[in-house]
Amino acid sequence: MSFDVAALRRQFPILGRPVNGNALHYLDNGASAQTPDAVLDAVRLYETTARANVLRGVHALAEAATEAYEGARADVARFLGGVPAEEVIFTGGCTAAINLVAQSYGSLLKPGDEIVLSVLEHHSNIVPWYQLAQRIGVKLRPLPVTDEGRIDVAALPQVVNARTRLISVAHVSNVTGAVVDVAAVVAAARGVGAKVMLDGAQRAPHGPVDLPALGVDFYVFAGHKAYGPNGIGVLWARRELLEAMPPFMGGGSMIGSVTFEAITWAPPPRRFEAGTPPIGPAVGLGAACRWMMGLDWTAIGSHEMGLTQRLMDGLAAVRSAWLIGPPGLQGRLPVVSFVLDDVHPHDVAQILDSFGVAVRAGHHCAQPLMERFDIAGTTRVCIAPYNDIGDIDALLAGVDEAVRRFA
Amino acid sequence: MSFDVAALRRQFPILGRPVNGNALHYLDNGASAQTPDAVLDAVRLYETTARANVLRGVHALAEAATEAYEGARADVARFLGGVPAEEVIFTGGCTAAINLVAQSYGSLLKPGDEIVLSVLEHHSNIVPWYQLAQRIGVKLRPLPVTDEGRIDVAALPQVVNARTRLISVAHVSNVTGAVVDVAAVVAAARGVGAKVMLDGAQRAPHGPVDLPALGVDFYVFAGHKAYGPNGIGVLWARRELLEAMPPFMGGGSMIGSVTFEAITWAPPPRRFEAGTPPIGPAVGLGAACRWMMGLDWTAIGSHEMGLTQRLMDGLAAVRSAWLIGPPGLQGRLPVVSFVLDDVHPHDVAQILDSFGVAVRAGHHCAQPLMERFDIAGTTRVCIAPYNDIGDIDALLAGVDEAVRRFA
Amino acid sequence: MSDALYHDRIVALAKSRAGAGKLEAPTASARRDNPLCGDRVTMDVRLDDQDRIVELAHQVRGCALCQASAVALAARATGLPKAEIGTLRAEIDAVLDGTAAGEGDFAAFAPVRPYRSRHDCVTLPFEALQDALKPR
Amino acid sequence: MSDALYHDRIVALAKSRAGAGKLEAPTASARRDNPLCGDRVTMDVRLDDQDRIVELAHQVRGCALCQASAVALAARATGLPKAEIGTLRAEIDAVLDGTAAGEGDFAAFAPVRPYRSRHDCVTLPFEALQDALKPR
Ligand SMILES: Cc1ncc(COP(=O)(O)O)c(C=O)c1O
Ligand SMILES: Cc1ncc(COP(=O)(O)O)c(C=O)c1O
Repeated sequence: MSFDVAALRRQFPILGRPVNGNALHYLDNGASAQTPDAVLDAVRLYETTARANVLRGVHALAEAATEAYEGARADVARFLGGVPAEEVIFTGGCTAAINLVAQSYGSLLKPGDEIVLSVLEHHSNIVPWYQLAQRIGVKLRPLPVTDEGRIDVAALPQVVNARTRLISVAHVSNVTGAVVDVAAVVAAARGVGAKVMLDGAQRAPHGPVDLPALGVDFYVFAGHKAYGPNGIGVLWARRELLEAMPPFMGGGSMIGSVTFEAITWAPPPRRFEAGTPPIGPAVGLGAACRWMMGLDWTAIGSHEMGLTQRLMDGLAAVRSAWLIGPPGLQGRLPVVSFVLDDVHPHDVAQILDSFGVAVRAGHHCAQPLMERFDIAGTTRVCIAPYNDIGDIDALLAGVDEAVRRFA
Repeated sequence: MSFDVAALRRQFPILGRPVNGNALHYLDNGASAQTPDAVLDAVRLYETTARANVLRGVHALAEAATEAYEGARADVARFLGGVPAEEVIFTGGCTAAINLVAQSYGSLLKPGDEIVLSVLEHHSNIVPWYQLAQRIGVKLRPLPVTDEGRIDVAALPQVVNARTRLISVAHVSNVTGAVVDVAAVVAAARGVGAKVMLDGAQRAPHGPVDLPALGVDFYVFAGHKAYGPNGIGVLWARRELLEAMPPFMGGGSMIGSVTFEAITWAPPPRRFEAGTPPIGPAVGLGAACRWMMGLDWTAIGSHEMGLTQRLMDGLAAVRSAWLIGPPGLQGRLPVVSFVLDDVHPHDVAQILDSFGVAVRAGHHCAQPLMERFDIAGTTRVCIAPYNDIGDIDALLAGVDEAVRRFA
Repeated sequence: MSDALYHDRIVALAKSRAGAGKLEAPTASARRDNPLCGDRVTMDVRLDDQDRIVELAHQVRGCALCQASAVALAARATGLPKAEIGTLRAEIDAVLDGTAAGEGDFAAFAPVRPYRSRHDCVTLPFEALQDALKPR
Repeated sequence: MSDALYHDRIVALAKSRAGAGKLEAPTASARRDNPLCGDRVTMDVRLDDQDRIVELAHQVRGCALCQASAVALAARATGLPKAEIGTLRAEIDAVLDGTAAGEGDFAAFAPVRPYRSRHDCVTLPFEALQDALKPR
């Protein structure tokens, strides 16, 4: 393997620190990825040399802060395939970005309009639409999930119709790792004049996204899952859409003028960035995007898929283990969920913790998907570029111990 | 002066760095304060030893992250006078906190209900209410401002009536530095059964706030103005209010259960913290609150007011300068706005920048107040504990130069 | 170490499933969910006319700690006056706080103390039972 | 250094207020605000029947750069065909970018180049004039 995982690991200070006396095997990357020195240093540099409020400060620090913030926007725009920077909006997180769309774009919808969501969506891509449905009477239409844990695009014709305004689905499932067939979704939407939003929370951590090629209308992702800081997320949307959308939150910097009688709105992206934005976190996310753009994702892809295969082979040898998700490596990313007969996921995760292995257990904020498979939860392994064979083997050893203990 | 400002300054790495070859005289603290080593180190420690997603992770890092995050909530609760930690909600910023109240508490209001705001409010405490007024037909009632730049509490009886549901005003004006007469506002509200919200953005940077003594219902402030990171703000509200309020944003961690048919909400504070919260920024804000609680605010108060007096004396000697705000030191904090005849605030600020002096110039997101005084903007000086006589004297020298150049 | 947490008595309690099931004609019943992890406990109780718990059955969709806790609670609660359930709750809280050793099988939960995210797993059956016994 | 920015010619232009005021009977007029700083420029123009700018007046509530820019623009624009205002705009943008020296008083704005937050101060009068000349 040409990819030097040991060198990459050295960029992540946390990976070198023992946890409770064990080496850390961090496989909970889908919940939050770890962050490299490049990001930590960029934020510290900002905080100690350029910290100020952005926009309209005429002093040197304010100019530097504005440059750092707008530079981060340009970095994100490049990471997303070279979209115009003005189409990139910084939010407090992926959830905040989806809420922005649900409230702002949603306010343009009418009772009886329909929104299609899949059954494998994260709660963050369900609850804001449910709130919109409660508020203005749009209808939510669930798109089913196959036995392999994929969004069933074959069912699109039954679910999408002339009343469909938006199809909002996960680019990659945070439970099964399945990559959605974007082309099929876009084709179905275009057929009825609907828009498409992709929740890229689990896709962005695996390298640059070519939005122009995908042909969608909205894209969102979270900083902290993409090696950046907490408190920052991204909404990308086509300019025409943003220009037609009313603001979400109100405050400083998003206005044209303010009197007690009338207020006018600034153009995008400022219209959607009320108040002081998360400048430091945005600077960190910009650094994370630059860091990701500097990696060889072909090599990392094979590295990640090699580890995924090793994991799936290992689990196949455990009699009581079964996968929730695609059985192979096609059309997926390295997010793997499994269930052990007779051992609850929390107990699996707790025993893994005693081996220094960090995974997530539970419903993963995807209760409708848990119902679809009639399970309470899964144990989930999410592989990042810095994971190595040692991480997978430690996990498999822990699974053996869990089975042994509860057998 | 018993207070050792030089020692304090050494805790702020940015203050020791020259800007464009000048020593930095940072007096733009009202826009964003600088951040001490204690905060930078706390965030770095979190990122390199405890970074994970919070809530329900069973592995060691997730436990550590949850402890750090909930510990920060407890720190903020102590900073706010020992309120219950469950009444403290972390948001993306002060603006986001006000929007939360306007959308959530606001959704409980009826057409014809009235909200009282003062004419000196920051746009962040006007626009969300304007949006609410547009949406559901509540009425906004402006509370006038005196010639000294204070909220005119004597006018409360003319503005507050049986239809008033909320009085929302700045604890301290971000333009004039005037501290509002909270007792008068609370008394007027109680007389008609209205709630009181204080926008503490400009108050929190000047030390712990005794909320139980103030007797208000909602309090908000921003992390970055209180020596913490960007991307974090605080809403405090009484438990009964929070329990009666519907969620604002929807997403992970704020739900009871989710199906496509029905969703139930978690209790506060989680109900209002959808998605992954700004964990790192919250940890930084917790550290900032602990740092502030460790300072001697009596000594700092005299230090800040000594500098304010020196500034006002210096400006009094400039023939073309006049103040927008209280002329003395009573009932104010060290936020000082001034105008020079014949020199536009931006030109003042630009010339000050060439002396290494950072101030803010413009309308300060307070356009109704600018109209009240019929000015386009002011030059604003905001003093923090780490400012010293050198900062004030550099500012005054710059003002002299501005006057000379444009005279 | 999970060896300490999942010691033999806890595993044995969880596996025993003692008291698991449904009652034919419960006097009261309550279901409690933990929305954070999706765990769910249903408690059925039958009271006699002196408000004494004469029978109790639990259905647990949860982890070993939750299973074990339901079993231990059922054993201790059966035969007690309804009013004394608060005392059992206080006892398990004290065990988790480290301020009491706990009687009988409640002592088995002492190793959970440092695992704060797992405390709710242990208390969920108690909450369900307390809900079931609430006056309505 | 602000010495470089506020050099004598800029200050002189700003103070001259040449062309400041209102027109009695403008052919067109437009106001432009900069919402970020509250600056405001109103431009009145009178065109002859060949769409040539015969008279121009500006009211500026803004900084010295904005004042100076309005004065310089008014001097250059008066007498020009309406269609050539775009060329003036391109010229000032090039001065601010550092890609051209600028003719006459436009050259005075070259020192603004490194102060990116001030570019809008210079271009606001141009935007107001372009607005005023837009077909409607
Ligand atoms: C009085 C006041 N309220 C609210 C805000 C908004 O704070 P933020 O921009 O951090 O959300 C500010 C700061 O700009 C302020 O000074
Ligand atoms: C697919 C998916 N969408 C949305 C989210 C929400 O992201 P955040 O919690 O960072 O707002 C997550 C992560 O939890 C996710 O995995």
